[in-house]
Amino acid sequence: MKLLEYQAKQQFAAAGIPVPAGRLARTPAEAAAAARVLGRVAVKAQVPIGGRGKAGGIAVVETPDDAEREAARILAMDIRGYPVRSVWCETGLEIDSELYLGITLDRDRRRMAIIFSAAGGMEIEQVAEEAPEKIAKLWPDPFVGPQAFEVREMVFAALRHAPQLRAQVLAVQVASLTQKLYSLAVSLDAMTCEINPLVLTPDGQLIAADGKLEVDENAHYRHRALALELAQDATGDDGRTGDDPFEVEAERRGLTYVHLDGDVGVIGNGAGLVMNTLDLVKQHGGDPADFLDVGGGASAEKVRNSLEMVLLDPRVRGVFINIFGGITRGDEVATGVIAARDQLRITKPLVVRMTGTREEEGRALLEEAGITPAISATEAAQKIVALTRDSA
Amino acid sequence: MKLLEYQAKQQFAAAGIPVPAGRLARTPAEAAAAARVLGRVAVKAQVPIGGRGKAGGIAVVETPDDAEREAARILAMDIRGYPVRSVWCETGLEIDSELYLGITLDRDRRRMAIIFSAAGGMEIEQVAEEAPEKIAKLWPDPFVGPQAFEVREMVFAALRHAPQLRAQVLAVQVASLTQKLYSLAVSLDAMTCEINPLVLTPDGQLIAADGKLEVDENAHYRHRALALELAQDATGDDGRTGDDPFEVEAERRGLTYVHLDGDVGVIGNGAGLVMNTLDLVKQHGGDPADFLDVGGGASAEKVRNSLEMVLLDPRVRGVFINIFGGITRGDEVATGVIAARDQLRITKPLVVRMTGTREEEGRALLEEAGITPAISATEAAQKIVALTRDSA
Amino acid sequence: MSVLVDSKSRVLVQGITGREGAFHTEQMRAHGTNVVAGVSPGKGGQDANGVPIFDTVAEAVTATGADVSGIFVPPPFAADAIMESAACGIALTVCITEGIPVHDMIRARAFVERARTLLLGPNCPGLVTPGQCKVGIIPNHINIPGPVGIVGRSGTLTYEVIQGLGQAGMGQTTSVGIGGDPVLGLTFSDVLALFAADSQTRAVVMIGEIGGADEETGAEFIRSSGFDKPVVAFISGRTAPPGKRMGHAGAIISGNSGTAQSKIDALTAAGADIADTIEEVVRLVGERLGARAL
Amino acid sequence: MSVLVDSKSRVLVQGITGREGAFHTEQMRAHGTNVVAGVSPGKGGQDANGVPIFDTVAEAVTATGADVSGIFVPPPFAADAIMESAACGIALTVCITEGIPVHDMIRARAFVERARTLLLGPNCPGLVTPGQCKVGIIPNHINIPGPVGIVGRSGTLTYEVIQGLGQAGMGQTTSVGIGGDPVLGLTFSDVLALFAADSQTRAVVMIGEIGGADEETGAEFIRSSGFDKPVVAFISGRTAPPGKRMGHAGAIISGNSGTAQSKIDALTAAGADIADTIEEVVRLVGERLGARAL
Repeated sequence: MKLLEYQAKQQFAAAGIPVPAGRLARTPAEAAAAARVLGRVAVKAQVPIGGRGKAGGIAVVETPDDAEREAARILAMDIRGYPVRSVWCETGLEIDSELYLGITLDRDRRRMAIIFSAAGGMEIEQVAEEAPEKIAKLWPDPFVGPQAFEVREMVFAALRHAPQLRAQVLAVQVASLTQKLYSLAVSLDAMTCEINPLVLTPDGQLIAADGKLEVDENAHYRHRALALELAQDATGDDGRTGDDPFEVEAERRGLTYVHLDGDVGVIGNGAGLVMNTLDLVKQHGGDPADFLDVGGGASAEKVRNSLEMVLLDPRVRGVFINIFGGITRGDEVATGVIAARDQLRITKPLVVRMTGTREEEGRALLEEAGITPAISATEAAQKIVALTRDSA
Repeated sequence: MKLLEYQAKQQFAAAGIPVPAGRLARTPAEAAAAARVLGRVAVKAQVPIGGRGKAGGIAVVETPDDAEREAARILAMDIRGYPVRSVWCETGLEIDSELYLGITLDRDRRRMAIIFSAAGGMEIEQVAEEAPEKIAKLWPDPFVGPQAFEVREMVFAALRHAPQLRAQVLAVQVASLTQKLYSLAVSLDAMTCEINPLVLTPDGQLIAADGKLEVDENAHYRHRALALELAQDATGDDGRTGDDPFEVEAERRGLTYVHLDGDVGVIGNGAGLVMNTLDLVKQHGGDPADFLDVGGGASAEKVRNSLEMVLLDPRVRGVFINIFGGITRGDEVATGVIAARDQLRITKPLVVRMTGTREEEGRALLEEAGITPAISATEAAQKIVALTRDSA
Repeated sequence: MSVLVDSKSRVLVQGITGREGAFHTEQMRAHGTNVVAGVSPGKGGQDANGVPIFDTVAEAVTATGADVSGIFVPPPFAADAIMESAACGIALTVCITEGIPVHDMIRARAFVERARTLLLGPNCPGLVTPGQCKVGIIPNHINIPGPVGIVGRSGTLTYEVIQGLGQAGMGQTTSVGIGGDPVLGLTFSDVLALFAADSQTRAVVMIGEIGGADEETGAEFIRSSGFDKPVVAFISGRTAPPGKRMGHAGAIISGNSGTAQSKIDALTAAGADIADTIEEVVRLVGERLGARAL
Repeated sequence: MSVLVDSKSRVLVQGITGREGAFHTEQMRAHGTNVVAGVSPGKGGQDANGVPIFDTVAEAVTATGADVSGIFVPPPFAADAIMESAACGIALTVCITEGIPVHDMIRARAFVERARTLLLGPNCPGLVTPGQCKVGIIPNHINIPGPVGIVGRSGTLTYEVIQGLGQAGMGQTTSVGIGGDPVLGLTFSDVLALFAADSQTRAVVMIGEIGGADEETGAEFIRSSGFDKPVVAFISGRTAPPGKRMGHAGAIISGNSGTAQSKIDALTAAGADIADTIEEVVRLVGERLGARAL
């Protein structure tokens, strides 16, 4: 779950991290009201992706009237498919320097990494390529958290090549800021928690001018309020949505589904097996339409539900069902496939490959129902590609 | 800094620990208003000591009128020297069982100890003597904090001898409660953080019915708001105070001072040295009036200030000043003593023993000013006891 | 011989009274596993089909000498269960639970490391030494004893390999599913090191997937440790698009890292055979075992 | 010989640019201490009377090989300074700072333990091996080399003993002030163990006070370890009322524990001589050294 800019800033502020004064507006009138209080503001589209500035999603305005007009314009926009449902009206900052401070999961170290850079305002990946000496990292012990001395070491290391910055002031200020940001990242189950740019003002204050916060999907249950708030921005009464509508529907159905570009529907059990099924379809010249993992011990009903889901995409010309029977039973899968075909009057080709528990029973049921089972996954892949090419 | 009941409960509530509904009242009218909202309440004197129930500081009332009357009565009380400046009006609880949950510094382990007992409502020390099998403890790693499994182990251990309690429900609930209480204790720098009794209601809720919270003196700078709030209750416009007025004055002067019962004033540098000076005075038949440590490197001004402080107590018949000269210089001390005597026109006997840095210079100054210095602490103790007994 | 578990392993099940825990405990016992205890807080003193239940792992270990634990508790409580197991000195903790928050796992893994015990998983199928001991959810009927060591990130794909090898007459010393999460316990290199030291293991199959760099680290281990057994590797997700999480929390290509190609290149450079399909895995293992037998 | 520090110790001062740090650095150097570096974040590159200053302990250690650190930073930053020192592998960290919050010290002490380094203090006067190395604030002029090991909780009282012994011609191997806080690093037993192993130390003076049980633990160590050097003990606070904190955060009698009598009893039972005054300490040490010399 990626938080919007205003959510991230509200979280920063609550954690004691200074942010520019700002107000959320969901209507042009609210934007005008914000400008009346705040004066000159930037009116910023709230969308969960970058590049909104280039797309015209940010306007700096001097008066409440201008704020109202620009907010009306921006709230009518879609940016890269994401409808703008709110704008953040924010005062400007005087800038001495732009820094970067981020926390993100480092898989290889199995810890969060804290990253500080003396070059803020651009993507950290870009800095890593162009000026790696300006970046320093810290991997705090997860129980101890970042200690002030460790942060100072990190800051002094990154500032060694930026002599114009006042290292002394920064080292102490960044230490306290980092401890707050780390606590926030932990308490929000953040996969990424980033301040970029972290602005140093001429009077020596550090202010989070923009931020990114992404919450671990596995931990959503601990952050329902945020998710609810986010949902308000994600889909409105007008039904506009920036997310893939098939993936939205799959989430509603409780299915692990990824929408892809092709025309061969794919269903399997186990993430690795499904990925491998996609690979097989590609290998034989086909183009997968989705990734759908029914998981372990799938019931006939779940198989039916999954098949219905995959076929919602009108581009799908046929479906390849690849099941390894362990806890999942072949006869259950077959029953689900047959029920789905009959209830949904599916006429598109279905190829089912199953092996393992109750494989014989499953195959017998399928054959009886006129669906030809395949023995090997390779054979099945060839078959579905041939069938969907035929129907093209 | 010992928090009052209402402060502790507000802290508990903020940390997500259930407490009975309650309101603070500083006037009888406020108590009546509280009773109008809450119905039947207990009106409880807010004083930083125990035994208020026996002293008549708690009244259970049915109506707002009664609340007003009882609050007026209680707000006029002094309980063991502490004037009552506020009452906490609180609804009652249905009680299935009373438990105990506390966190306190364990010096020997250099960690906080978490203590759980199946017998709540009485002092934990008493339970430890009468039914030690009902107490279980846990010393969490300070970086890891108490993990749920550790708390469950503790609870199952304490409940082994209290079979009537529903161990399963309790183990899970207490785990979450303990983690909240521990976080609170750490964030408040608590030396002691105790829920007693922790009430189990007939419908299986755990509620903090009373609590004790004591904040580390060294960490007061992190908890100024609480200290400020507490000061409101400690001294009112009427000048009534429950704390020793001499110690209050010493704190105002920034001196490390403990008021004692005797008549020999004691000033020294270093806690151990001053304690030893008290011991010496006692050994030679005297009775110390105070413990005052001027600390390391004391200036003449601090010595003057200290002498003035000690002499504020009219019972003091003479003062023994015992200084080891390290960073503290003998001539500084002598200058301070002489200045104090002259400015304050002190006529009571002063005995000064000093050794170490600039000992000769100091002694010379004192002799010149007519104050006889002593060579050894033992000799000085004999001298001050003799002089103060003479003047009795 | 085998790695990690064998007929002497004394297995504890945490969450034995849950639906999954109860079902798989019986499956494990059906495979000959010596399940000595279960833990379910508050149900101490009861039993599950004859397996004694305890309130805490500490009690279970004291009473039964359990040395391996299988965890089948829901995600919000799983990290705590892992730490409880590690704190009680259980030598190997196998966590089946899927969906544990990453920050929970970062802490749990650090805790396990500090306790100097081993963790397999989470979000893994567990492991099996055929006919001796199974901890987890690998289907019983596919496992037969033999000379191949298997280590895989994906569950079902690992089952496919086990079954494919079995149908071709090649059994396993031990099959180990390390799991698909970004933060996990034993990695490819850890398990490869165990297989290196196991005299009965004559060939190893590695089943990797996109995301992270554990396959690359495994390849580096093979290269630098002088690993002298044939390795056949299979990587799924070769056609997965970057930035899309493919089911497993760890199966995601971020930027230029975690691609199938980088893994295949690293493994090829380390001397492993790369198979494109399960059938090819089986064929290559057969060839290598045959070649070694000569 | 000596314990903990000697002429080879390379001393770092954390907080060298503060008032206390600057003053005592010069005092330490005046006593012959080899102060090789100072740390003051943001002042790296400067120097303090010729002692190079670094931004971090890590840099100071790399550049100068410092192995002992003296900490003179204000209470809110002292725990962090202790952890920085320990993290950089400084073998002995001496923290002079008074008034560190207890929870800070609980964490700092756990950190130091994990780093397997030693901490003396906080809220202590430090230590001195006369004529070789002093870290802390023990006055210079009182220390002379000799056969007595001194370990005390109180600063000035320890100085009194050092001076008293010196005036009677008895010098010290090392004088160690462990500090008066409830949570501290080296304890009486730790330092007694060091004196036990130091061949030059022929008698030991222990200066305790009310509060806690460290004197009792020290007595237990003397009893159980077969400590074979004479111990003269002195306990202050015999007449202190319970529940009143006597200056030191740790000097408080709580309930029945921490009384002077319990400490005196334990030490007497362990075979130590108890002195009632400083003069008696000097007399008893003289007797015991004399007796041993026979």
